[in-house]
Amino acid sequence: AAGKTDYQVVVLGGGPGGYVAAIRAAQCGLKTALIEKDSLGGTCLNRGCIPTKALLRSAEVYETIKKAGEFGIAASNVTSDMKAVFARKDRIVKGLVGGIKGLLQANKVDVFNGEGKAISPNQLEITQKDGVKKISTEKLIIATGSTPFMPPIPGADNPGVITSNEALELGKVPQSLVIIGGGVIGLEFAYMMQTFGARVTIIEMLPRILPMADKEVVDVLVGSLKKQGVTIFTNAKVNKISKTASALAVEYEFEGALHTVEGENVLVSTGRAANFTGIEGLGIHEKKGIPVNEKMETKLPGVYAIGDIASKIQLAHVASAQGIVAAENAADMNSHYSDKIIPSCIYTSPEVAWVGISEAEAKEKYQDIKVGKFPFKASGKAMAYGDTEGFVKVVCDAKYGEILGVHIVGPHATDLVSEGVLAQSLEATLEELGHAIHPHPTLSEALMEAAHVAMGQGIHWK
Amino acid sequence: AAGKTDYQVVVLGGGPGGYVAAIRAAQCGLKTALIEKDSLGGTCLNRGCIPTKALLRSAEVYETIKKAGEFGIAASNVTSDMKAVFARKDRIVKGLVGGIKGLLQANKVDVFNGEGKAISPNQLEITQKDGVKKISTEKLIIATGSTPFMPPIPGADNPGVITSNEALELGKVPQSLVIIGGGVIGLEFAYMMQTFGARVTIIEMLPRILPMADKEVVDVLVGSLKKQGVTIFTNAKVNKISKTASALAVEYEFEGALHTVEGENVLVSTGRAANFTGIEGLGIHEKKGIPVNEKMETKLPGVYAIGDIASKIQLAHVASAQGIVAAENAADMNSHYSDKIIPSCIYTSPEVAWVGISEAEAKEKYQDIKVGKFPFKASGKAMAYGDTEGFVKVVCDAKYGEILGVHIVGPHATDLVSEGVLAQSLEATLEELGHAIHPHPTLSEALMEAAHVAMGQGIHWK
Amino acid sequence: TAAIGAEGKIKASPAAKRVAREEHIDLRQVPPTGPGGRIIEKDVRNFKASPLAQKIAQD
Ligand SMILES: Cc1cc2nc3c(=O)[nH]c(=O)nc-3n(C[C@H](O)[C@H](O)[C@H](O)COP(=O)(O)OP(=O)(O)OC[C@H]3O[C@@H](n4cnc5c(N)ncnc54)[C@H](O)[C@@H]3O)c2cc1C
Ligand SMILES: Cc1cc2nc3c(=O)[nH]c(=O)nc-3n(C[C@H](O)[C@H](O)[C@H](O)COP(=O)(O)OP(=O)(O)OC[C@H]3O[C@@H](n4cnc5c(N)ncnc54)[C@H](O)[C@@H]3O)c2cc1C
Repeated sequence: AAGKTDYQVVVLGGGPGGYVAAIRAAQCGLKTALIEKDSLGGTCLNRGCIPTKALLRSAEVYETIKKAGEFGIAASNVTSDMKAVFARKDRIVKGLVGGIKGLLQANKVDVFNGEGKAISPNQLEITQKDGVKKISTEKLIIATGSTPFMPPIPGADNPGVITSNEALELGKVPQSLVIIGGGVIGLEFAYMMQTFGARVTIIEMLPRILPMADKEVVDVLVGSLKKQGVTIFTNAKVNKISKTASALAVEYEFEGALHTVEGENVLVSTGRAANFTGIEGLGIHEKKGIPVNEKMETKLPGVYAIGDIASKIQLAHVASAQGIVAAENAADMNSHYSDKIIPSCIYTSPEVAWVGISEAEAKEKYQDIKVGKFPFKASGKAMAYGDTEGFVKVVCDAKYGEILGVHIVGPHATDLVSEGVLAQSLEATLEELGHAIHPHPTLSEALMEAAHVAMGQGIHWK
Repeated sequence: AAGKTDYQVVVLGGGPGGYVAAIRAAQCGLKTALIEKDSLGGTCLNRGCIPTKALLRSAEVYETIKKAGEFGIAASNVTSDMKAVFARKDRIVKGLVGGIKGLLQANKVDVFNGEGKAISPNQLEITQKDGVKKISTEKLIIATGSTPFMPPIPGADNPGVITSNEALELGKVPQSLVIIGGGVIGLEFAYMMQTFGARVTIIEMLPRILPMADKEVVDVLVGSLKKQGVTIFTNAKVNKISKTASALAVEYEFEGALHTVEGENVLVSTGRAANFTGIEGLGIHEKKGIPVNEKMETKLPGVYAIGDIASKIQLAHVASAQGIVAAENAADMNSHYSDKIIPSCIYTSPEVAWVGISEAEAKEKYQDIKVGKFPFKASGKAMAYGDTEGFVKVVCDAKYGEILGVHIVGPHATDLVSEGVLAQSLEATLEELGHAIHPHPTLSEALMEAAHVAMGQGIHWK
Repeated sequence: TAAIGAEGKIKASPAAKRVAREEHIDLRQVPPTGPGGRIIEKDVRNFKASPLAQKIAQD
């Protein structure tokens, strides 16, 4: 029942927050439009989740072939054709972008190709190739996402200093790469580029890599990256980047002294900044993002904000989940978002994934905890698979057996963690996780075995 | 508190049923002995789950390399060294057998190497290298497992006609292989041998392959095996096997006519027979196995039977789960086993895994069902991974949204199914599965998306 | 409405039990909405805010 306005909902920004919100809004029966200035799918599909995972899979295939001898398979002249590797990535992205276009059409969402600007909560201006268009709406969902944050490092404007955006378009592997910022994005590029032959150095300002993750898990990942040849400095501060004859020199402070490391490229991955273009006029944003309540509504009634622009946790699945909540609330359905049970994944080798709180945090918050750890080296499937690094760790409170965190490093970690997500969502006990009959031989048995260990009843490990 | 008898529990048979039962019994504080005549780990570890998965992984690596070009990786002279492939399998088995020995020691289980015979429920005779030993026990857990069942086919005694036992020791790939029986074991060998270059024919008596599995899932697997080159006949009955000049000829009836197919080897995989050696005297077995109640107790109080000898479902995880239940009951803990939520896996490519009942069975049992199917071709992770065949299907009852079955065919299916196991164990609803925030981009999202589809709210698929 | 299981035990998730203890709520009063009819954390929190709970607290 529109009538007074052109649309019942307009979604600004077509990333995994925006396009999902638009589809769900349309499914709820609302007349919906989506405005996207660039390519549908946003950062995630075009410059984030998907292209990185496509490249990482090529790296994994390359790695598998290089160790094929272990499996009794011989191959010679193994080489990576980086043009083909990047072209494959482009094909996958293109296919998925086309898919999203089809989904929006099938759900009868009007898509505007152009830059949107909110004049008021109900009025938008769209700058398109052929001029400016105005549309009106009852409700507005803001999903303008984020862009790479470039810290004010002197010399960061040198050619060859890149962000993830450019790294995904390199089309080749640099001989050497200095990565400033050892977050998830930095680590994934480090693993991939090192595997393809670059000499990679990571410089991280914080005292440790991934402070929000469980320390033991990070230790395994860091140890493995180092074994692969990646150099990692933590507690190191970059002062400047300068051009040398053939490369870039990054100067940094480490343990009280100045050092320099050279790289053909320098990748700056120090976080992402919310993108306020088009919504400044509404006066609802703060420095870091747009504050929202658990209905994803901003301080303006009927105006919602979702995804990287609204969330402390900048992840695609968070953006999509928030998009669904905002769309349902726009349709007066009273939906809520909670960030209590949000999984995080790192698609390196070994993979890392977790949900809930770390062992250290659990110790702090709960008087008494139980921890069960099951190493993949004790897993028959991991042995058959040929990848026994890492473990599954289950953290729970000792009194009620409430599962507080599931932390995984090792093969298929990013797929295995979903069982932990479901366990925590359903408020399962340790016993319930341990008694669910997991198929043998699988990697997922490790979750069950870790639960057994936490109960003091470890079968294949103590 | 033993005293009158040598042991509180004796476990007969050291497979995944028996050794797990022994460990759990010891953990419950019981003085425990385990009798194994052959190698610890039983069928599963020595001639079943693990060796097959080790060989299958080599096949997967070989397949990956052969299609490496798709990923931008070039390699030449790709060959499989079957000696090395089988040697790797042997190494893995040996490592795991050693591990089990260590676990039994660590749990203070006395292990007797020899053939056990139950003289009475409390008396056992063990024939060891150095003579016969007698031990007495309060309680007995029978876990003597099963051996390949050889149907009375004329000519089945020809050299070259083998069971899975011999197939795992072949050390080479035959040029051609005829597989009689298209069950899980037959299918896994078919995929593996075909990948390594054998010409494989499957002859199955039943009208369809895997009648207990969801039909759509089987269709994908069968289609894929055929595309790989495997020939499959269903509704076909083998009459005899005879020797030709250079091979074996299998004569079978198909669509009213007699046909012959030749194979260098013939693999008979037509099921497994319970192994009663050592327990005939107790008078508790029937033709197909030993009947037990939900405490895994036989009709003789204090005598339990677990695993392949007691179960209609012959799977290692069932044997282990039953072993834990029997051990706990031997320790007077009142434990129960239910076979309602037992996952099944097939480690072919594509992998197949399911838990619960099929769509057809659900339609029959429940008036009104909802089904949600999400194909991997719509999954960003599956595209990046380069394997988009298959789907996840969630079957639930329409009234309460109770999840009745989760059926998966495609990449990592055998790991993904565990989330379905947990969902059904916790009696999760469709909504709960759909609302759990799955990480992006992962294969496990497909479960969530299938739940969305079943709710009529598919985001990335309708 | 109480979620009493087969053995007379209250069916409640660990998180529900924790919150009930922290908030001094009697789980027997809480209507369950969780899987298989068990009490989950949200039920306890909703119950705490409900008029019935406040009345019980006053008694
Ligand atoms: C290298 C990299 C790897 C990543 N990997 C992962 C991962 O594996 N898993 C994960 O969960 N997350 C990952 N992320 C994060 C993920 O991409 C983001 O969290 C997610 O894309 C946020 O979604 P969004 O919809 O909020 O914003 P975005 O995806 O940033 O989309 C915003 C869209 O809005 C458009 N837009 C902005 N302003 C306007 C305007 N005024 N008019 C019209 N259109 C506008 C933009 O063009 C863009 O398309 C990764 C990010 C990067 C950079
Ligand atoms: C090729 C193949 C592949 C398989 N793959 C899988 C799979 O992937 N997943 C899965 O879940 N299942 C699989 N199975 C089935 C699985 O192996 C069995 O279900 C499982 O091993 C049964 O365990 P069990 O302990 O009951 O018996 P068994 O594993 O058969 O062990 C019985 C043990 O008892 C010993 N024994 C018997 N009698 C005596 C006696 N009188 N004295 C002393 N010792 C005795 C035997 O030597 C043997 O070691 C597979 C089977 C085969 C053949």
